[in-house]
Amino acid sequence: MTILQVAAAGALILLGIGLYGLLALRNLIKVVIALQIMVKGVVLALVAAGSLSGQINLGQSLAVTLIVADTVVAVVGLALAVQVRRRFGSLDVRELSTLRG
Amino acid sequence: MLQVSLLIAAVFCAIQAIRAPRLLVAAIWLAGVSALVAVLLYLLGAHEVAVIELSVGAGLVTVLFVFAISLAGEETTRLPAIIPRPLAIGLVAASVLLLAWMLAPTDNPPAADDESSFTVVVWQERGADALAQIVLIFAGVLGVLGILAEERPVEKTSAEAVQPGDELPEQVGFEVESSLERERV
Amino acid sequence: MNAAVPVSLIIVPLAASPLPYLVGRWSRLIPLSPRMVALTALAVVWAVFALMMRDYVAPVTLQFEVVAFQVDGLSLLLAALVLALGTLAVIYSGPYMAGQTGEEKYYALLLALTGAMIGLACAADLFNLWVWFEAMVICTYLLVAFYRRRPTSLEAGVKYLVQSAVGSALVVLGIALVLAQTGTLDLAAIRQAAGDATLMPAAGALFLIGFGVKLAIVPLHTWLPDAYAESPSGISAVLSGVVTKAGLVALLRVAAALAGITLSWGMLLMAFGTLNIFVGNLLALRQTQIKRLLAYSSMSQIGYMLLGLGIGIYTGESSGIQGGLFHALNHGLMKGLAFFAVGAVLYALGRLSGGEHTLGIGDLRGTARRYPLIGLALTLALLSLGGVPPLAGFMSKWQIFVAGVGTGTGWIDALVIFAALNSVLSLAYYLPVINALFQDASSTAGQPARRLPVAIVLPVVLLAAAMLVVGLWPGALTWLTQPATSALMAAFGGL
Amino acid sequence: MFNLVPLVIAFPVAGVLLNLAFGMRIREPITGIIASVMSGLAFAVSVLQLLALISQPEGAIVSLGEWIQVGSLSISWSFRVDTLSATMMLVVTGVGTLIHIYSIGYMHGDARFTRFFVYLNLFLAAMLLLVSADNFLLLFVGWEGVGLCSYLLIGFWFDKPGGEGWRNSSAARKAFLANRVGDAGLLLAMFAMFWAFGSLNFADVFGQAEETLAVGTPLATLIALLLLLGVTGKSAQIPLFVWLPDAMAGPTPASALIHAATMVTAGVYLIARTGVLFALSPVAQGMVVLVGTCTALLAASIAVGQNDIKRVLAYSTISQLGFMVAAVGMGAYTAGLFHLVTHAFFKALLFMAAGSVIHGVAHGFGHVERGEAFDPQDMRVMGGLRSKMPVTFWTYIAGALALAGLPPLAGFFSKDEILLAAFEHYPLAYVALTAAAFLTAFYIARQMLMVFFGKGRTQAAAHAVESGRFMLIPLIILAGLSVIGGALNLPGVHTLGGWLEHTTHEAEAGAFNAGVAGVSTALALLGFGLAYLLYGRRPVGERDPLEGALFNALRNKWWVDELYDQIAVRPYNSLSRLAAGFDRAAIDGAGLRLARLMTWLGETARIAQTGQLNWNVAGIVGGLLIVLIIVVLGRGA
Repeated sequence: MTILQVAAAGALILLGIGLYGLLALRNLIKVVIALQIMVKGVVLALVAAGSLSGQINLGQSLAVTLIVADTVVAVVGLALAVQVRRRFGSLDVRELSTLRG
Repeated sequence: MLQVSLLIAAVFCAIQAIRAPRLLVAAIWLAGVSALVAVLLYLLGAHEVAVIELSVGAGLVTVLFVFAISLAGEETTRLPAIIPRPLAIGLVAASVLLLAWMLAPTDNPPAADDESSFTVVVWQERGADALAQIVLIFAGVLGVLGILAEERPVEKTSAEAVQPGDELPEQVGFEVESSLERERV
Repeated sequence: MNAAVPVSLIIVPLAASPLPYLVGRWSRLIPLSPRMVALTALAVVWAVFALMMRDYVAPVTLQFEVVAFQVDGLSLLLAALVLALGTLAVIYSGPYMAGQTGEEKYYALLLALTGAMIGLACAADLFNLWVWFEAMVICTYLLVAFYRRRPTSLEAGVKYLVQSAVGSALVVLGIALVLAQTGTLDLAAIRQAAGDATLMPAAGALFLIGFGVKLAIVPLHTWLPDAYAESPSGISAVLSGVVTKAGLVALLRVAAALAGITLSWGMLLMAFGTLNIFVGNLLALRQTQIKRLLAYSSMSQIGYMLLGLGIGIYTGESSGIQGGLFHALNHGLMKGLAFFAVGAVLYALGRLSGGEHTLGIGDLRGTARRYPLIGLALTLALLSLGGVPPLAGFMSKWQIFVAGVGTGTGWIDALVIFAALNSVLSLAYYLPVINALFQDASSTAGQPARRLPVAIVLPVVLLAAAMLVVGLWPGALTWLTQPATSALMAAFGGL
Repeated sequence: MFNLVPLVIAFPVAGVLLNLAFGMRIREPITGIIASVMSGLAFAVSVLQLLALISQPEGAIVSLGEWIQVGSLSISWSFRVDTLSATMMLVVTGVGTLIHIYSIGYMHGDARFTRFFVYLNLFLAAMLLLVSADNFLLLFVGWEGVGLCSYLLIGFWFDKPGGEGWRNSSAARKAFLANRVGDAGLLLAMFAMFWAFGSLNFADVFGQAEETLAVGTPLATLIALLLLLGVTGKSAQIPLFVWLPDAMAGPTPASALIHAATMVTAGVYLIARTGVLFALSPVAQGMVVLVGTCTALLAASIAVGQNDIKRVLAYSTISQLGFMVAAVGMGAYTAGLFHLVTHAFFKALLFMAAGSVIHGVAHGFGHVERGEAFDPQDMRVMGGLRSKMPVTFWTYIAGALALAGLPPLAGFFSKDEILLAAFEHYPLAYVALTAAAFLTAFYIARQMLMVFFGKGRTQAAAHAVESGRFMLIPLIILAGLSVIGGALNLPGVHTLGGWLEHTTHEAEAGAFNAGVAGVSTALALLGFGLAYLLYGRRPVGERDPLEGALFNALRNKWWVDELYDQIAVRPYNSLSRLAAGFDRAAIDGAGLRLARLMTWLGETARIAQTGQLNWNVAGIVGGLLIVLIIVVLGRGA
């Protein structure tokens, strides 16, 4: 396998694991972890795409932006988790389902 | 071979991060994923991003997780999944496999690398992205501050912000509630 | 056109966005109210916008190194809507948010949100488009969860954050595929290169789903009622009136770039549009909380926009596209008006002090009597949403239907008839609300009726007047929809 | 002169604005007077149009400018003055003005006096837009507008205590929804027309229809049937008539104006206006006649068994609308519109007189007793009002005789023209309509006898007082019109026919047929006599003599009763019951079932909205999967 194929496979697998985590996990902090895993896959895909098109530095540039954005999302998500823990006394996503229907 | 084993290791770490019952442990597995992905990135030729991924993804983010876990408290109980597991796995696997199948034809060799330098691309060619990124960071910082903010004391309820012809909202309830809040935390 | 003008349209609100925050933090040192600072900044932006409209003749492309910006009709349409609703929201929020902790952050983020959306409107580079999109989304996280002491508000914020994040990750994956395939990120260049692409259909699907989260396309819509119902009313108005439209514009831009591939955008949009119309109506049918009801009705209205745009893209006729865009503008007016008016009732009932509380339909009783203006405005907004002529909502739906019937294709006719029947169905949930408005028995006996400040009444009156004018003279908005339509037609290559 | 026609709409709109702007500050009668004056000015403008048309009968189209310009669709604010629209304008503004004046007295002391007049003026504006529009979209705007005003006015007393307010607002909703079903028909008809002819202007549509479509083309039938659906909603025909009886929950002047004289006739106007399209489809014309005839007969039979004074009139209105619809379906436009005009006179009169009765009885009730439940609209509590309310009585008699079709009152001439047209072309319809005419005479005589004759059956009736001047003057004027209204289109002269001919192009003017007239007059007299036998000779108690007849009079030597019971009453009663049951089970039932289905679907959809984050994300993944599958399939294809 070439490194590109490995990266593409890795991207999809990590994306899948992250998505599965979002479906299966009930702890809010772990939901944020699953999001992170998903985005790691996308970072790999971006860089691989840059490499494939012969513009590795372009790929890198995009990846940096993505990492920054994702970190910001993670931070806000964690802050929300902390508040949720304060208000609900639990991080369980199931508790967070008063709004329905 | 090295690449494949790196990939397998990253996937293993990711699965562990999902499976680990303790949050702290999960965060550390996540750092592992991040580090291994950084190595893969390096092998792809993305040296600068590898460094950033290592420092931000494996470093900063892990610190943030540890910080958040210490604030929110550790919950180790394993909660049964809400969605039946076969359904969840089926949905995800089907989507990913379909994507993979659509991606399959791409095995053309990488084009020759261009001559541009990383810094030039980031700071000059794609300067517009950097501008938007500043907004993004600014919004994120304000967001975290806003979400985590404690209530300010009563006398600072900004009399200047109250419009003429408008009554002062009750603040008493606030104060009691927020002091209770502090006790609980 | 001088390049400085469109650039400052983006830069000014962004550069000014820290000011309200700083002014608020240092209120001892600087005796200014954050809201006034934000309003001043917006006034400057308005001036720039007017300048730009004056000089606008044809689409302009600006190149910043490799990243392209394009000012065309679609950008102007979104920018106008953003500015209008953003400004009204800032005016409105003065009394509404008074005394809330974090007021200064609220205005700072609102300003940044405005700038980010205008940036999105002008972006002509795929990745740049996404960055603006992401910036816009992050700006709204705090705004949605603003009443963070209310558990439900936090809940809405969490769902909003996670679902948005998933959507945006999918979009970036799509971008990676496009980059791998074409080696470029410039939308125009992608369009040239997209000919015999193999990865493009997958990318198209990812874009549709990724931006579709913000658009609340049916299986992805689940965050929407929570976020709209739990955020402060000014923000509900902005979310529903503009942020969804920004998602729509982003989707249209990438769809246009990928127009050459086998994926039939027109059919997909029509299918999802019809689904949205129906499911949104069904979900709204049994709601008892007015803001939730309005949220679901937004879903169905988005469906009409998608239907119109889909018809236009499928047939290559301008009338469907124009109808869809016209409906987008109208929906901004109507839904903004509806949320502002409902917020005014909340304000009047004095329910804001501990953060916004839910408002049942029964709580609206007596509104028309105590606050005739608000009652009338809300009635007009709801009737217009329900498509009762000659209000604005009818005019744009009508254009969409006419465009559909004009195609003379059997199944499109069937879709149009279905959509028209749904328009009738929608009255089944709007009418009880109107009925409640005009009932006399006030559910809040003993509550002193609060006088509504001018800052709350003014946006309501302005929007209601605008809606009436548009209904009687739909040509009033042609200066926005016409260039936007031709921009889209050009982008789709006059399919 | 024709250029003034926009004013006819502008005046009522001005009234709305004036009363909205200053209604808070000025006192009770003033707002009503403003509204009445505006309505009167609109009438004056209509008269000017009439004068202008006399010298230039082909009329004119007045355009104020472009409204909508989308692709090939161009719609302008243009109004059409021709003999047809001018006739409608005169009726709407003329009767409307009288009802405005009446309302000043009727709504005296109501907490929402001003609002009532705002609604009335708004209604006038919408109705006038409907009749003067020169394209279907503008017509549709007016069509919806009158529906909205009707909704607002039916539910006007939504806050009455004791559940009544709730009933009122449900009646309003029912009316609005039934109307919306009809509106959907009209909307679809408009789509079909635009699709077929590429335009919505009357001139373009009718011109192209005549040129491009052959008689009996499916497209023409489809359009005509969709239009008919719209008509059944607005004009309360089978199967959508169920809303009109409930609509009586509104204030009586609103019932008189909207649910008797003007709005409900919009359907008749629509068929007359689109006569070209109907002429292209014999099937649709047959349907129209069938619907109209059945409605006329069914509603008349139901009216026999009602005890609420306004409900009798409501069913009577439905029945008379059936006459008109049947007439225009036969292509007898002049007859249909002639009956529309005379019906506007005498039915508005009957409603307003009924309002006066209700007013008087309620007043009498206020005088004597309090506490117990009392319905001032129930005819069983009335009786003997002849002497208490003389003016109301005499005007009522005029209206009732006109409705029954006794010569030489207005109703006689107009109804006979319809019967004549039926006699010549549709024998079955002729029989059914004649039967309906007989029933009409019977139920209106029953009503008169129960309300005005005999002795007062309650203290309230005994203490009833005559109404005030504002209410009586319009009654007297309308009574005069009901008596002499037939002069509009006297046999042999055919003023109205010649007048309308310029627009409807109806060639044939029916000759007077003494046989038809004689039969209907004889039957009307027979109906009166029968009613007198049953209700006039003895005081009417709690039990209706028709019911009593079932049990007591059967073995009586009075064979007329017996015969009547066997061949008439029982079938009537069961027919009425059947009709009511059919109404409830099939019509309401179908609507209800649809509503239940929707509700159930809504509830099911809500279950899918679990509010749980995991499921929400599952929705995203599921959506992605679906789109990917679509894309893959699309690529394969």
